[in-house]
Amino acid sequence: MSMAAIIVAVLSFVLAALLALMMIPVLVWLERRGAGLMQDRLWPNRTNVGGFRLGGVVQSFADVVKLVMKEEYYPSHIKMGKWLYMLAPAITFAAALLAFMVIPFADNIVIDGESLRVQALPVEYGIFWYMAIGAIGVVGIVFGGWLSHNKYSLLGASRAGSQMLGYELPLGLTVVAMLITYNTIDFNAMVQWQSATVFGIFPAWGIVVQPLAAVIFIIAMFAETNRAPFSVAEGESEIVAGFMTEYTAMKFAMYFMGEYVAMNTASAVIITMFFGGYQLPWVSTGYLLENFAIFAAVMMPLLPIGVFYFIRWMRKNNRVRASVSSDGGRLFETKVFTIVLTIMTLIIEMLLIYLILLPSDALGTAIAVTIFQIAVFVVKLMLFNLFFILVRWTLPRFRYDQVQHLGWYYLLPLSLINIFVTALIVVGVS
Amino acid sequence: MFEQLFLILPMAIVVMGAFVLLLLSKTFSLDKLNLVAVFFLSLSFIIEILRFGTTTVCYSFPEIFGKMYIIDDFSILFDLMFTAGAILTLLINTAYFKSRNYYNGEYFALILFSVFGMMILAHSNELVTAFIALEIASLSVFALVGYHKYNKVSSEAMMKYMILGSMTGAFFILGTAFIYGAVGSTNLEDIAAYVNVPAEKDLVLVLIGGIFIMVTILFKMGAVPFHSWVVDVYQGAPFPVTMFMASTFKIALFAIALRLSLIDFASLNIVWSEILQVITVLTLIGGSFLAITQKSIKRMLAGSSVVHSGYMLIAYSSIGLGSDMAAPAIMFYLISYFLSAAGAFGILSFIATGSKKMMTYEDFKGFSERRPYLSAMMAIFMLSLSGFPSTIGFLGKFYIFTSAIESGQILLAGLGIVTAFISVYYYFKLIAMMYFYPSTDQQKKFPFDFSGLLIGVMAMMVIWGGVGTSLIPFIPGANGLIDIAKQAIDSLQNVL
Amino acid sequence: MDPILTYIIFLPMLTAALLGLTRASLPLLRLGTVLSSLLVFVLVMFVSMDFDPDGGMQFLRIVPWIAHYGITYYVGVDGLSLVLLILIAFLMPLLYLYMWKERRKGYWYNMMMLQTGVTGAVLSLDLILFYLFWETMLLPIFVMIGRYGNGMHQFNAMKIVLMTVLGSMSMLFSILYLGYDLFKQNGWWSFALSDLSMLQLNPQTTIWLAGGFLLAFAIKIPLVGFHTWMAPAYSSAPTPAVVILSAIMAKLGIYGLWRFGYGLFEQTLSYYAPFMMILAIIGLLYYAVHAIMEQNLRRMFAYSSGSHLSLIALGVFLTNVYAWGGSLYFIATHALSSAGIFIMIGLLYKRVKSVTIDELSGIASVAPRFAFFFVFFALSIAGLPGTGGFVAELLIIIGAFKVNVWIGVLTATTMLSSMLYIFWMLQRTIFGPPSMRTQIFVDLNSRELAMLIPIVLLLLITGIVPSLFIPLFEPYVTTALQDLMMTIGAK
Amino acid sequence: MTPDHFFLLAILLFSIGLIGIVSRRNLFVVYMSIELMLSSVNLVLAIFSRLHGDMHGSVIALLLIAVIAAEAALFLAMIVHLYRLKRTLDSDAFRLLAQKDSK
Amino acid sequence: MEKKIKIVPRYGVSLKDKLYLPAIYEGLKITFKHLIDNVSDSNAIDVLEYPEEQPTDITERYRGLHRLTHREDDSVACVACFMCATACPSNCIFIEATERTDNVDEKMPKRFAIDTLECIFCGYCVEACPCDAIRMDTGIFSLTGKNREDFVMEKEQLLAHKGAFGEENSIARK
Amino acid sequence: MLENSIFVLLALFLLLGSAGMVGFKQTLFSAISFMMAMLALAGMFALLDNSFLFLAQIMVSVGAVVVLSLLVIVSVNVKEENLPKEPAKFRWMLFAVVLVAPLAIVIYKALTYMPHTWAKTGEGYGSLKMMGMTLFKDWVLPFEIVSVLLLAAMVGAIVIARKEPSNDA
Repeated sequence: MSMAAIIVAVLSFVLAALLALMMIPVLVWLERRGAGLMQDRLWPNRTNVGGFRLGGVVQSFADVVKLVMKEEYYPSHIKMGKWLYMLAPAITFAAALLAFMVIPFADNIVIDGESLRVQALPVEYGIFWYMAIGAIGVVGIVFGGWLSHNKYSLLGASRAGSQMLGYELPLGLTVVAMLITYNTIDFNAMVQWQSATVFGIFPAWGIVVQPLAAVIFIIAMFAETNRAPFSVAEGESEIVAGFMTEYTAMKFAMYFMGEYVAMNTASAVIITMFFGGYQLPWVSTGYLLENFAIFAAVMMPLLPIGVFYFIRWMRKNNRVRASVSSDGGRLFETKVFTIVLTIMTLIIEMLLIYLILLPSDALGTAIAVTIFQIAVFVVKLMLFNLFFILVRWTLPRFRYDQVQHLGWYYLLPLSLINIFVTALIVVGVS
Repeated sequence: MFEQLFLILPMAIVVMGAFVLLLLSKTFSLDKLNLVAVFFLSLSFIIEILRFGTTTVCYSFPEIFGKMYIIDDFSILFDLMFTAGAILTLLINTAYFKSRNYYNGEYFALILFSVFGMMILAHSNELVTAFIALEIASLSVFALVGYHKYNKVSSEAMMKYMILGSMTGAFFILGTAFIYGAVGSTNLEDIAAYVNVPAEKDLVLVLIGGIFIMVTILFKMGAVPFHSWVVDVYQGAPFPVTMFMASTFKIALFAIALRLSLIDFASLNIVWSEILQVITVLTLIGGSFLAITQKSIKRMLAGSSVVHSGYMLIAYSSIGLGSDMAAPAIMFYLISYFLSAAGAFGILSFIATGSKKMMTYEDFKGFSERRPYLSAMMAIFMLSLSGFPSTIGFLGKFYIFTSAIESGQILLAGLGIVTAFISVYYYFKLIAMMYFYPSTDQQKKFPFDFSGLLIGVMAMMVIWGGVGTSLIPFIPGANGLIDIAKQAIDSLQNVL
Repeated sequence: MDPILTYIIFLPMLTAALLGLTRASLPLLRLGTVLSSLLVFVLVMFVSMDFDPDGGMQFLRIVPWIAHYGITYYVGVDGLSLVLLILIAFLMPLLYLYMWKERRKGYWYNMMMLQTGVTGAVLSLDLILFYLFWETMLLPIFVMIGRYGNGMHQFNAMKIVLMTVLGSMSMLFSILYLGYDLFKQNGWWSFALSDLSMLQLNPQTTIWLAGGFLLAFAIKIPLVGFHTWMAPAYSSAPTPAVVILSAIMAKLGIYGLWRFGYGLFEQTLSYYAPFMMILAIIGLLYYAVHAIMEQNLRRMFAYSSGSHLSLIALGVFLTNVYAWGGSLYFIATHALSSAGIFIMIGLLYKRVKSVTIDELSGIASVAPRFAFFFVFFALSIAGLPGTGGFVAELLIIIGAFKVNVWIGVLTATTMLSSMLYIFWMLQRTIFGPPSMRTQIFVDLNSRELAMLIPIVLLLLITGIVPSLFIPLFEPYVTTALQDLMMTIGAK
Repeated sequence: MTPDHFFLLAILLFSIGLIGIVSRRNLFVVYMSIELMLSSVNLVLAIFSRLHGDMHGSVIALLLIAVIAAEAALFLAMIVHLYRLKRTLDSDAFRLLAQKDSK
Repeated sequence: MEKKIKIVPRYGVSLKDKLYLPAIYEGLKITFKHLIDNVSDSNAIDVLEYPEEQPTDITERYRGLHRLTHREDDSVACVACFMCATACPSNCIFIEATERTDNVDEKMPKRFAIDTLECIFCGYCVEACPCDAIRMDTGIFSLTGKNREDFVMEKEQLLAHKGAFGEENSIARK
Repeated sequence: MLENSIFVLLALFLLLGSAGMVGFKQTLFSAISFMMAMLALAGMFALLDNSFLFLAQIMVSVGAVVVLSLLVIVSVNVKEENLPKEPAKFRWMLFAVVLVAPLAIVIYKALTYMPHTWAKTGEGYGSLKMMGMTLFKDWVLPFEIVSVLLLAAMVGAIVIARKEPSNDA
């Protein structure tokens, strides 16, 4: 292993860990803020550190602090298996986290002729890994629910388990169809496959090539992650909080975070399989590498314009109403951000100039392309997470029997038909 | 391509039938489903019967399947028995299905699945395929045994059978793993080639693997150290399922056992025959004891089925000791047992249709006055099972004992004769019950029934197979059957 | 390749099958049965006309059956079997006549099956075929006793079947071993008697094999020690079955001893002969004592026939021309007279519903014709001079004296003891004042007369002019004996 | 880490499965013991596959995993059914058949 | 006479309805529109900056904190009949009765306490009261305290509360 | 060296898991022990360079079988008092050990006759590609009939577990 390989591996691992873990507060914030905005109301927006509210993200960190500091409390009726009771949330969390580790954040980076995977776990069987490890998550839920010795928890656990089993099948079958299409199980190869175009016009993303599979897959993913409208396992309106009823403090937080990590992972898998992963449409890695100067040139004007508009938006919105006497340091925050953003833009502009001057096969270009792709990936990831949240605050929760009905009666046959049609087409084309 | 397809057509038809039945199970009535199942089975049956004797040994789709799927007269004969057994089970029990409310469409699909598994088992020339085929058949039969779900006895029988059956299944695959470890292949021909060039050190693993496989087979056929489930399961299962098990599943195990001993482990037989002899002795004695102590006919037949396994094991252990006729004797005995046991169980379930009785010996008192034809048939089947001359059962036993004497196992043959003598007691007891006592129920009129006719045909076949043909020329009788059996065995031995 | 024997064997069974499957009405059934038996009788007459006493086996028919094992359908007739064949064919119509009023159809079917069984056993020359018929004739007896018998008939039926099957299973084992030995020596399979009799066997093995056969025959005869089924079976069986049992089936044991015992194991039987003779003599005395003490007429005559059959068995083992001739002759005459007496007991039972000696008395005064026939048959059993039994017994006794004086003396006691119990019985039942039961005794009607008179006539003829019959089987006896002496001498 | 170690492990697993079946009455444990036995065969197959250096053993193991799944389905269905029937997981609670011919 | 028939349109019959996806899309569109609108101008969201701004729209029917009414002589109107405690679904009313010696009535509560942490503000007690002794028209919607005991309203506190909506007099209606 | 320690660790987990599976009274603890054993077994496959088997083991044995078992445990929700009373459990186990030990020793002895060195594996041993090649070149028939097996098992399971009104008890 060369030095570069080790560095890339370590960096990818760090990136993955960051993306998985640091995304949690962001997602919590996004959920709260998104929910507020979608429902015409505000969001937790008063917590600040020296006037910096970061639009409310600080609240999430405050929550973390609160949850960590809270008293560890065991319900006294839990007689046996306390260790397992404690371990259960960790299983869920760890499974979700591990499943995230095979997502490629960028195309293989070529350093000194060595092609290196930008993946936390540089393995080729990505989707299988996800399905294998992701399925373990529910084990933690079932353990927790059963050991809580609480009817609500038990119901929640059994719901989670059966829902997961019911949707694992259409999920797997859709994956089979996608495997037939992509002819690989490697996530990275899948993304590369998607860099082509269909009929020369549309990007050959999974959702374009296999719309039905995409729909089924996304629905099944919603169910797998226990997100609304499939959040029957928590089902606040019927069974208090499902399997989490008896959990408090950090143990609860583990479940909570596990869910967000799972959602994040699901988004990552979905965009990798169906939305071109780290790629922009019509732009393959090779093309990007060769013509990075053009991209940099295009970005050079776009970036300041974007920042300008962002600052304007911030100035407009980051203030309190007339009725409130103190503004809590918002004006100061806006000012600081304006300066920081301007300086950052200037730095990036300079970097872009430097990149334009570099030859296309230089190491710097490769790194820049990788960073660019990572950025694209993160943006897509955020967008899809937003989609998750959007759906949650749009659709009402299904009834439990409806969930099962949908899974077994519609998605399963549909995915089977999809495999059949896919196979026919693939055979016909080849 | 199409020739190759034609080779696997019977199996394909059966499994296709299962799919069709599954699809139709909600829309069709039981009668129609039954007919559909019988239709598919008969189609397969007809194709096989046309093919018997005309095909040379060959492999289906050799470029795809390798040498896993072998087609020879041996397997075709077994296919014929399985399909015939299933057809008979379904046709005879038509009324039974309607009289019980726990039957539904999946039942027929499971029967067809099971038949499919057995057919593959007979055709498989490879141990893993055999294992999976065995599992298909077993799992379907497990579910069938527990089909009367809200009957605790049925469920309990299923539980026992499933636990013990799955456990021994693990032994089969462990044995297969060992053989794979030693030989590097699980194809029977490769194994045979390996075994026939002995290198003492390596054969140990093959031997132990083979013993494990044998344990499974012996268990499933109910030989004595592994017999504990037989009586209970046979009693617990619904009548048609008992009939199905007795008339097909038991036979299926001899298919693989014969193929193994004749192709695969032929040169190791000499090692095993002593173990087999001990097991045979135990089986004969234990089975007789089981059968003689029962009061219920179903349990008695179950116990006696152990004894019949014992008879076949006599011949089976003779194979290794150089008896040429042992294998055909087993084949013939299988046919004879198939006819007689299927008939006997068929009559039981036919009677059970109208009543919910336990079917003890006492229940048969005066049966001959109520149902003269049925009791006559029952008597014929009992005679055949006890090996009374002029029935097919006698010839079966004749071949078995002769092969045992031929291979020098005089004492074993003697023991077989002693157990045959004991079996006369419990079989004739039923005849005595039917004929010697006045009927306790009042006379009932029974309408003409297709199932009854079918049982009658089987009874005729039992007689016909036993008497043979010396009086009526041009009809192949006992000779024909033993020739068929020989032909099948020859085709098996021609592989090497 | 004359199929006439085949017809004789299978005609009754086919009739039974045909009538049974068509559910024939009772008159039709009766008619068919009688016709078939008469037809069989006519066929048998043809056979005996064409029979050449010096010709050995005749009317052979060999059809391959189970080719691989050389099992054939192989039937033929010689002097020995002809006697039994004629007996069967003669007795069966009479029995049907006896059953004329019988309304239970099963009776008729079983009797026809039985006829096929016994005829086949007598005629078959292939051991497997013989075994087939040997077992087949058991089944109707089983059903007859179990279904139509009285007393503990179910139990007794089971008992006779189990004991007989025990014998036949041992015989089967011997047969199989013989067949295999033939195969080992010659390389081809056969179960024909003629092939098997040429076998060279290891003497030690032969003893076992012969034991297998002997067990079967000893149970069938029955020799003492193997007799526990006899008295119960006789007492609970219906009359036709009893007649068949004593008149034919017991004789088949003797026949088997002759045909297969001496046919296959000449030398070995001489090893067994002392034991068997001792058994037979014990039987003679033991049965006679039992007969004297017995109150039940059926059981009494059961023991009496046991006694006589022991005598015949003794005759067979004595192996000289007198004893053999006497035995063979006694088979015929005893069959006739025991058939007669059991028919009489059946008639008696029909009339008074009792066969206990104490309850009967003075039949002679009420029903003279009945009394006459009863006395006649009883005396013929006892060996009254002028009936065939006397001649036969005399021959056997002479044969016994030729072997050993003491055996002769013991043998001669049968005549005395039989006279003793017969006369005592007659005195108590036939003569004296009529008892309660016998007062309304109905005398024989014409149908019954018609069935009894032929037996009486035949008995008289055999007794008065034995020379009429002896030529039929005498050549067989002499040649068989010569063979025997030669083989024993050769070794 | 020689093959022998692996073999020892596999045999131990198989034996533990067997012991579980023999000694326990809890249907669930019995079921899992059977699964364990089959899985240990899987290990044996994988070892042999590695020893031979071909993939056949692995493929057999893969097929066996499918068989395990099939058996699991049937077993679990049976356990649910039996529990519904008897409200217990005790295999000894089912002894109707042991009473010989009660009727 | 013309029959009044209201024809209710049936949904979920057409293929479009059965597919659900178009409907989901519509829903998402609405939500998304709100999101975008609010992001672009979050000040346009019509909200109350609560601690600073107080609600102005509390009406008479609003069930706020409880109070006990007085008689003309300022003594407690309650007769300790236990009707309210009986009617209370969450068992939050605790009454200890005592004899009334001033000849106004027979009984009066010695202790009358409401645990507001238990209370679900359903108003059943008000409905149940036969002598208008308990009302929920104080308009107090926000209760704060530092420990649990602070939330148990004793008789004195309850008597001290004033009605917020016109009925300033706390005299019980007869 | 690393491999050795991993092996020891996994073996420990495997044995502890399976022993716990047999030993625990509570069904759920048995199940989690079983899961641990299965995961460790998957690790063993990985140690044997069999990455695909590793994943398949996790996916099927853990992801499907164990989860299904857990689900069943949770949904039947066995009460403490409905668990079988097994006072002599460990005595039985001792008995079973005595019973099984000779068998195990014999098998082990037989297995030690095998070659003691690992074969050189070619490129891509244990990978999906090679697995697929072998599966579809040499093992098509078992692969095909395994699908029938699964279907039959499914039908059987549905038939057994389905609740139906029945008065024929």
